[in-house]
Amino acid sequence: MSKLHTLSEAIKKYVHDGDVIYAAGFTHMIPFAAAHEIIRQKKKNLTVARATPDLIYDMLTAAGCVKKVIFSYMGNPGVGSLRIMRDAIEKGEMEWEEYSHFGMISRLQAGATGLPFMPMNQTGAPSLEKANPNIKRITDPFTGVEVIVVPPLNPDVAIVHVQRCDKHGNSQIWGIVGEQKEAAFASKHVIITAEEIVEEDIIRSDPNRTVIPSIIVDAVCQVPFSAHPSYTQGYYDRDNPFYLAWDEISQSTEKIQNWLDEWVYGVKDRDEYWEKLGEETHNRLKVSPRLSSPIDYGDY
Amino acid sequence: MSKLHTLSEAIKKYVHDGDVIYAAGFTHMIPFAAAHEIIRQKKKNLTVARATPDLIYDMLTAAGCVKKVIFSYMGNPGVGSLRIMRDAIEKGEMEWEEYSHFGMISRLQAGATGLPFMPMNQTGAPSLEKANPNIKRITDPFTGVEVIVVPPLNPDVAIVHVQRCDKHGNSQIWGIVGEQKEAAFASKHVIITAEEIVEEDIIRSDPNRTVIPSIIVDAVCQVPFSAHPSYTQGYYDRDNPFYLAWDEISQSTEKIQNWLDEWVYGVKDRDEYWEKLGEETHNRLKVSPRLSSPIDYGDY
Amino acid sequence: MNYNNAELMTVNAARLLRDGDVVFVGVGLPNLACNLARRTHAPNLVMIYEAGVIGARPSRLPLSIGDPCLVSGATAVCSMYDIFSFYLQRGNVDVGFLGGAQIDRFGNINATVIGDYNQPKTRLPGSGGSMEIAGWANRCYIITPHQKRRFPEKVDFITSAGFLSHRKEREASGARGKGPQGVVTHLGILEPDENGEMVLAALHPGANIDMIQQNTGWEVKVSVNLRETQPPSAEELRILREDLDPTGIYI
Amino acid sequence: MNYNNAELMTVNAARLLRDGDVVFVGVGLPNLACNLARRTHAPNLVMIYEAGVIGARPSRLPLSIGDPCLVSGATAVCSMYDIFSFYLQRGNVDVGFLGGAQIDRFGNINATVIGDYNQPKTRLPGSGGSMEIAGWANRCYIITPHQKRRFPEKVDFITSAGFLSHRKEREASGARGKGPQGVVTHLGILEPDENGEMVLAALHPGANIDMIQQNTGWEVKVSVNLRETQPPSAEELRILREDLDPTGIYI
Repeated sequence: MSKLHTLSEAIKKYVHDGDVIYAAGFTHMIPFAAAHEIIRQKKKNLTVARATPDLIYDMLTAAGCVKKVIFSYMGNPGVGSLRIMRDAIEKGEMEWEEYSHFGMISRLQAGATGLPFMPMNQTGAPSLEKANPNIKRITDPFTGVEVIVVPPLNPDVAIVHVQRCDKHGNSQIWGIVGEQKEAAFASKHVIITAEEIVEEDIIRSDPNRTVIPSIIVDAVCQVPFSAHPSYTQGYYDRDNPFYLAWDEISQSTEKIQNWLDEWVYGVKDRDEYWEKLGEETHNRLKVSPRLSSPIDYGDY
Repeated sequence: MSKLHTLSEAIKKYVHDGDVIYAAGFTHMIPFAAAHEIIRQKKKNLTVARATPDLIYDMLTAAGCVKKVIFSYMGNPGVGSLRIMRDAIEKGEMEWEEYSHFGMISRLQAGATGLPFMPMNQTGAPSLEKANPNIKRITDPFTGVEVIVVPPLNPDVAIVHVQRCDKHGNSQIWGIVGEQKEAAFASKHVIITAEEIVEEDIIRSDPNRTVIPSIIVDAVCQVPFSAHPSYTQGYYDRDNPFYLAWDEISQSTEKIQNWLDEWVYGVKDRDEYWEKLGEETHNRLKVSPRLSSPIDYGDY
Repeated sequence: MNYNNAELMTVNAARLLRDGDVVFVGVGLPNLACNLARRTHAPNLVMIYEAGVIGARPSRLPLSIGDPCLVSGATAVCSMYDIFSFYLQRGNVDVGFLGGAQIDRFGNINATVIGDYNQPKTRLPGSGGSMEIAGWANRCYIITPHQKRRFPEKVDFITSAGFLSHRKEREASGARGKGPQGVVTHLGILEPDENGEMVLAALHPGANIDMIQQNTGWEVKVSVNLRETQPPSAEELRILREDLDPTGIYI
Repeated sequence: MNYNNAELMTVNAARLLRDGDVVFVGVGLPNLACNLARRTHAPNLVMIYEAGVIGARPSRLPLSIGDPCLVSGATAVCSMYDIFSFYLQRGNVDVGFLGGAQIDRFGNINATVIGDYNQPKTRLPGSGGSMEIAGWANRCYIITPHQKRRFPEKVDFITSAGFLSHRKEREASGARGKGPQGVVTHLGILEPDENGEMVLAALHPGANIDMIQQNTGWEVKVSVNLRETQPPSAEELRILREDLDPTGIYI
């Protein structure tokens, strides 16, 4: 069964006001195109979960879509502060729930594996445990040692960008495979955006590469360059000047509004956005190929 | 640092009488060559852990190396009983400790991730929990629901057969990746047997394919056809007639002894064993190639 | 049309599958049943093997649960930990097939031991993944010949949970799946009633209630809606014999 | 030979690494320090990045922890869950580098919030992976400029554990790692004493105890074995300036 949708249809169908969403990808393949579509569709009161909110959630916050953030590191990676979210928290305008990276990913792991909690060893650091009632302790019945436990995170929707998938949603990812698998399995619905929709034969030529299986996928959208200004391993580089520029833009309400008007509201979809970025940017982000050494599955 | 050893050196150095060993590989890439070397070196009082003891542990038991087995399914896969181990248990000559597959692999997962236990949801089945004191219950502090917990399994030595690795031990596996990673990370020492030792560049051309990193590996041994009579995906097929023949051999003490004399004690190493199998068998187990579609990591 | 017991059971098991089901497949008859269903009424069946293979399209008859032919051409492969947790425990598996040495009145299965656990008369293979499949697949089916020694009133050891002593006991246990939905034998099909007791729900052509009773270790109740199954069709038998098991390994 | 504070700190951090160490690397100065060590006395250093990259050989200066140049040519990539559990929690990481807005007398780090947690005066990025690195790496090092506001006697919020209020308190907490083994600043190096208090262990050339005291928020104890560090060598500076950060992004 084909699950092909346009991104606009997929967001309309699976993202609702008040939902908990998880836009996956640790610094890599961050699904910006989907976030921009959520902004265009004016979704409200979202709880946005991500280990690293990154620019993607700063933008959603700027556009007024966000009620609450669940996170473990709130920064503009390699640049500095995530100004809009930080400001919203300091002004008391946004709710937040905070973990360490391993706490956050353990919540996803519990959610993805159907467990009521995941255990973690103690780190000695006391303050976050005191601040967040979702971080509890239980006693190991074998040794009597106390471990930390966190509850499952089961978002309403996971949005995952992948390099290639078939029309059923069987998705292959390489490069940093942060928490895409866990986010997808943990969520009630899964939207895939893909650089390429390939024939099923390509996927079946390398089953060990498949990270997300069709059976948990609801919508498959072909959206090349979906991850800009972040990157997609083997397809394009991170647009570092934009990460630096955002530090500047995000200091002024007016600049933020202008940017949203021009780059989100002002374009129909990702194709138009990518065209608008222009040839100089396209060329700057290009990468030369570096192919994997093939493997032999054997024709049994 | 090169970790190259002959298999004989590696077994001498890392497997000791009384050790807990885990010969990994779920029906796939079962490290038979290492087991035969353990038999030749007359190791004693081993505790042998594997989800499926398979013929490899039946042989170790027949040769008198085994004191105890930890397992979750004791059968000759696709054929029937594992006669030698079954007999030893029925006669009270061998200790055993039993789990379901998920219980077994959860013990490895806890061992591999450094946790004092792993939780599992309840299955409703009561009997094994009553029979094995290592299967306990604790209460989820978030919902009050009871979950099953098992303690970590941390073998003294994991033996893992892989398709290709470099001389440092960075190992790539494809096909069924049952519990090789978990067994390796859970164990104090790791012995790798490999179909091929390749240049580091081959490994580095596809880092997502690496399942076991050099930092946890102690010894790397080049042992082609190590998995016979089981198989190595892309390299050779399972020798099904041998699995059927074992059902016959393992019914008679005399036949078992003759088989050990001829195929284990009577050969120096795996090369000699493979030669002895002869051309007809070599040809029968050959597979034609079926290559993966390559991927592009990008030259950043 | 002539057919043997294995063919009869396989065809009836295949018919219990629905298009789009995600099935945890075993080797042998369950594998044949799934492949038959996929080639007839359920083309979108997704076959998962406990070795961690998803969407397998085996080009030959797999001889063990980890046959390499399951991997070449599959849509995905994952680790054992993942197949049992991300797939089965999480609730992503619709159907599981089970077997065992003994099945009792409430669909509980013994695949572990005959006699005392610590001093076994007969040591059987043990659970493998069947404890989890029985607990967590949405629906389970059992395929087994109908013989009295296989159907005791109460099993010696509950390797995999049916309804325990009553449907309510299973529900209280916290196991997420709905339990065994059918036991397909060469005489008919048993299905759970409102208490979780396995009752005679269907007879195969030529079988009767007496035959069932003589081969079952408890007083079998008969469903008020007792039905007769359709015999295997020529097409079903052709696919089984010519395409799926041409050398007659299982049938 | 002239050098700046960033170069001085990087060179001294590099010297703390041992050949064969498995290091959890951050971007910026820790990344430079590791690459410098690898090109000098520690050719077998294994660099791990929290994004799940093992054995990275970046061909350019990574600008973020998830830069694609870390992956191309690495020996392995794994998921975030795996890097924190199979690697860090399991005890496979020898060294972690940490930073933060505040470091206190017992090496505790605050990277979360200045002021009240629920009504923060300044909201900082938070833990990321540093809570686990500080807890579980065998040894940790902190690289930071030596400024009074960065060195309060007690941090507002313990994002990552140093020795808490005493070495014994850390040990009782069950955290597996040995805690912070050194704080490398532009003036010198602080190291924990037997109580876990960070004391002045080394001065860089040109620095003195007064300068340390004036830039630290508590009465700093001085080790009886106070040493002076060797200035960065010409070769160390050449590698840093010409090979590792030729455009001067971090140095």
